[in-house]
Amino acid sequence: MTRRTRLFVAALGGTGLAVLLVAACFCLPRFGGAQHPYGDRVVRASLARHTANTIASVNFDQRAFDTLGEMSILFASVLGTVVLLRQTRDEHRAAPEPEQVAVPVRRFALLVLPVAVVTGLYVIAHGQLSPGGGFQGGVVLATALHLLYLGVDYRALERIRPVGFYEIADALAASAYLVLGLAGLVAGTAFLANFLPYGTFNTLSSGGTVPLLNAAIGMEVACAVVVLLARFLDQAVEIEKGGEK
Amino acid sequence: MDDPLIVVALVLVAVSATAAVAVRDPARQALVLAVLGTVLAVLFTVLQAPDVALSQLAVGSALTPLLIMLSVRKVRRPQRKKEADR
Amino acid sequence: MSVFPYLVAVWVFLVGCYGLVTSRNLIHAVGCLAVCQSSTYVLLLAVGYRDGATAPVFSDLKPGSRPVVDPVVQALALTDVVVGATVTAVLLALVLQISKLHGTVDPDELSELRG
Amino acid sequence: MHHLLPVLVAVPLLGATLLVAAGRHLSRAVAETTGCFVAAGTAGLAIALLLNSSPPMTDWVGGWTPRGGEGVGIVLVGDGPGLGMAALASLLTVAALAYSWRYFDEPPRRHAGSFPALMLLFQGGMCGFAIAGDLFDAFVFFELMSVVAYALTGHRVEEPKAVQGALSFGVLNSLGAYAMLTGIALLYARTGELAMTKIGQGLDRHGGPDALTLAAFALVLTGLLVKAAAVPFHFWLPDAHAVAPTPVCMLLSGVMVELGAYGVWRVYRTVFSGPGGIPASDLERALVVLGVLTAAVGAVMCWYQRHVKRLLAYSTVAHMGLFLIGIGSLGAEADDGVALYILGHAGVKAALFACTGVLLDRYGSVDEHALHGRARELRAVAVLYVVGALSLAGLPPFGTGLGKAVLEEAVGGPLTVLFVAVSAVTAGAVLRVAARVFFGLGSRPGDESSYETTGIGEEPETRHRLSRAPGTMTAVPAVLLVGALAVGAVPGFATAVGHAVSGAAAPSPHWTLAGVLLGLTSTLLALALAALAVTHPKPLGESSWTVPLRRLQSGHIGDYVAWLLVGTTLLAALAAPGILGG
Repeated sequence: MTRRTRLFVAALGGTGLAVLLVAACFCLPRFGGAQHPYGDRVVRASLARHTANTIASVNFDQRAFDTLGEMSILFASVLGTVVLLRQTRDEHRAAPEPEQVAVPVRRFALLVLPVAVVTGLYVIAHGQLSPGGGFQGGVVLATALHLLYLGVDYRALERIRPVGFYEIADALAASAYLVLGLAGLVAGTAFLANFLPYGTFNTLSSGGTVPLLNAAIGMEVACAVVVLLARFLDQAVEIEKGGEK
Repeated sequence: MDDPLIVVALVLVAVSATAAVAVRDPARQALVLAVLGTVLAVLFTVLQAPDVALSQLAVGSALTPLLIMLSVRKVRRPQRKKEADR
Repeated sequence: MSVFPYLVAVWVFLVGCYGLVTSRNLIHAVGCLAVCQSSTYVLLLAVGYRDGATAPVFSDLKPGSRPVVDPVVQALALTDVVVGATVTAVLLALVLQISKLHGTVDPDELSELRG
Repeated sequence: MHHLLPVLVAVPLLGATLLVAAGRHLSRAVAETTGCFVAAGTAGLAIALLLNSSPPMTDWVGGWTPRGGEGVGIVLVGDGPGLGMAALASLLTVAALAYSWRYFDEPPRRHAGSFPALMLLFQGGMCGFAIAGDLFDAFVFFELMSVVAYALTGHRVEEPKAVQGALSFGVLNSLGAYAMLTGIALLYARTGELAMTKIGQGLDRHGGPDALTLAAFALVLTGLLVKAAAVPFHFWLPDAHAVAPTPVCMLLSGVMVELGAYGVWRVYRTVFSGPGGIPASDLERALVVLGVLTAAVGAVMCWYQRHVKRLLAYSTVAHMGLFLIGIGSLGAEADDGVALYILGHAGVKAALFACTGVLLDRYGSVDEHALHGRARELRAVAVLYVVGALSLAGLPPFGTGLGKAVLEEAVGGPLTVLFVAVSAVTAGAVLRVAARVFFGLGSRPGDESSYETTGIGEEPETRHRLSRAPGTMTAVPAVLLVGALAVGAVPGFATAVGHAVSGAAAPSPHWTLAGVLLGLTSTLLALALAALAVTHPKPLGESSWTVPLRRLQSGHIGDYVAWLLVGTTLLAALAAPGILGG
């Protein structure tokens, strides 16, 4: 299709869809309404299991199976990226040139780095108590490591980042989630059941299996994001077209 | 709907989403997407969803734009080399 | 005014689709797909909002003292955010390979698959 | 027993994670064997659960069984159709892994386990989607199988076509999934529930359908129909299936696309079939119109392909049209027919892709014209190919024939002509390929058209061109064809399928005289079409009226997205009359 026909077809479909969706919006319940039956049940169930952050209870207890799927998507896409961005036969690696980093940038990066790492760990650890959790903390942790690239250079990053190690840790964390799920089954209740004591409300060990699953996710996400970024950095910085020199 | 903060955040989201589409250069789009991610995080905070806001901040305004920037760098690199050869 | 948040979500979705249709650069197209997806977060959280309510986190809130917004949609949106980032990563990896093999990222210049 | 339902998902996922964790230290043979065993174990579990699925099982994951009707967890449904699809997906995964046994090009360095691990993740995603009883959970596993499928389609990263096809696949399916999620959000807003049956009850409580119901219906179905490759959402399928590695094609065409149709069936039955949903006549109109379009477009495009894998891909599109018509007619008999047809089709189509893979690895081409007469020495493959083509036409007593016969009887009327025509044309095209490639019949066609995709210059998927096809590469299609035969020929199997799909009360599907005759008719028509095409290539060759249709398949992502928008609008427009009138 030419660009004009394409735009015409899209306008046709888009107008229809817009009419449909706007009409649907006017049938939706009022924004801010009080009708949330599932939400109310979830809050009650979360309090009954001594999990202060309801979102954590939904993600790692009540709807933990969704999180299993979500974690698998992350795992699969990291594996997929590793496969898709592999070094092909007609490519070679070129070591990047050492780069000069402006002193203020370096100081800033090296100052922020430990703070960011600690923040990431804190956010993971308090997942069942305060906003945050494995996903958020994991991403923060992984991106924090990459401040090294900004602050020092690519080779410094590579030294603390053996990608193979992170790949294995990623897979092990994902299997830990699954094994915890199966443990519920073995313990006689059900897959992904919360079979541990629920602990004291509002403490780090509350919520039964929630903190454990949360920790597994935190490790999985952190490692997965490190590997993901490593693959893209590899492509952007190291891999070049042409045979081995 | 009485909260003006929500209205402002929503308008900002709509504007930055439109900008993210209208900016045709992918490197600039990455920056606009980072802005969109931040604005969305603000919206989620005022909608009382701190968990989502936090992950949107980490993913939407850091990770995704970073991936796009790295892709742009990779895609543009051979071209730059060719120009240098000439 | 009570439908405004929903309309914003619709707008963001359609704008993203427009970007996909007219994009001249595949990296840009993947960015537009991310815009489309952000409409789903807005819609989900708008659906779960409750007037005058607070976040469903009870670490410093006495249970039952205040209404809380719907936690379910937040969990769904959280999942959605992660899914979106991973899909973006896989698609960008494919775009990188396209640019290597076809020497272009302009969809108008890709002509291998036709008919 | 119902506690084992989530294990069906957990086992392949655990297998995949362990394969990746140990991948650096495993030899390729060990990794591939492990993959096969895990997939086979899951298949065994799926079959064991299937045999116990009457009455249907439900499991609340994590032991969140609702008290007083108030559930907070995720429900999994283990009924005949769901577990049947899970079993089919698992069996095909085993077949694909066995086929790719030591066959693939060298795996990425130090990632010996990556291909089997991706296949296992794919299997886990498909099983999870098949047994999901919760709409959002279905979305999550739908995304899982999509993401893995994108990566698997682009697996051969040195092939320009492969990465382009995978990207179209990825963009279209992701957009469809976001549309589906928007629909789920609308349904959640209306009903405040996520379990499918609960959403259905919530819609009924609210009263008659309105614009919101219609929009949610159109959006959720958009996601599912993109996967099911219904016209006009189908453009990604030929692009992706033609370029994916052969074992992946077997899974994509054999079961993943069918899972989209299954999703339509499941979602309509549990969510939209009540008085607050979409009236049956509206669903029928929407699905039958889209189905007829899909079948016709698929069959025509299939006939004019010379790239053999693309040809097979369009034949899948055409058959998906027939399945959608069957699902749209909403009867126990039609459901049985569709189930049998899907089972038979999975075996046949996977076998045909497997045979084409042998051609690719031996001659480095999948182009009908370039391969003319070159594959004379592959006798066994030739026999398998012809048998596959005949059963695609619906030759009794193959499962495809039985499914087609039962379905034709259920829908009746002028649609029978379409069923016969579509199976004759698609099978005729495959027979034409067989006659030219394996037997060298007819004159060698020239290279006149330049617009279309040819199959020349494809890289073999093995390390070197094969001089002899390994035993597994011919044994797997043979076993698959025997399976397709068994579906229709083993006495009692069809009855069992009927019971599993629509309960013991419904009449069980069986061969009738009319069905046998219709099957023979389409087989004879297919043979006649193939013979005519080979002897007189001109009248059935390139003709001007198909050019606009072929230009639509442009490989341009923008075009495909534009058509997706049109498709959603069309779907809503087709389903609207009953809602606006009521």
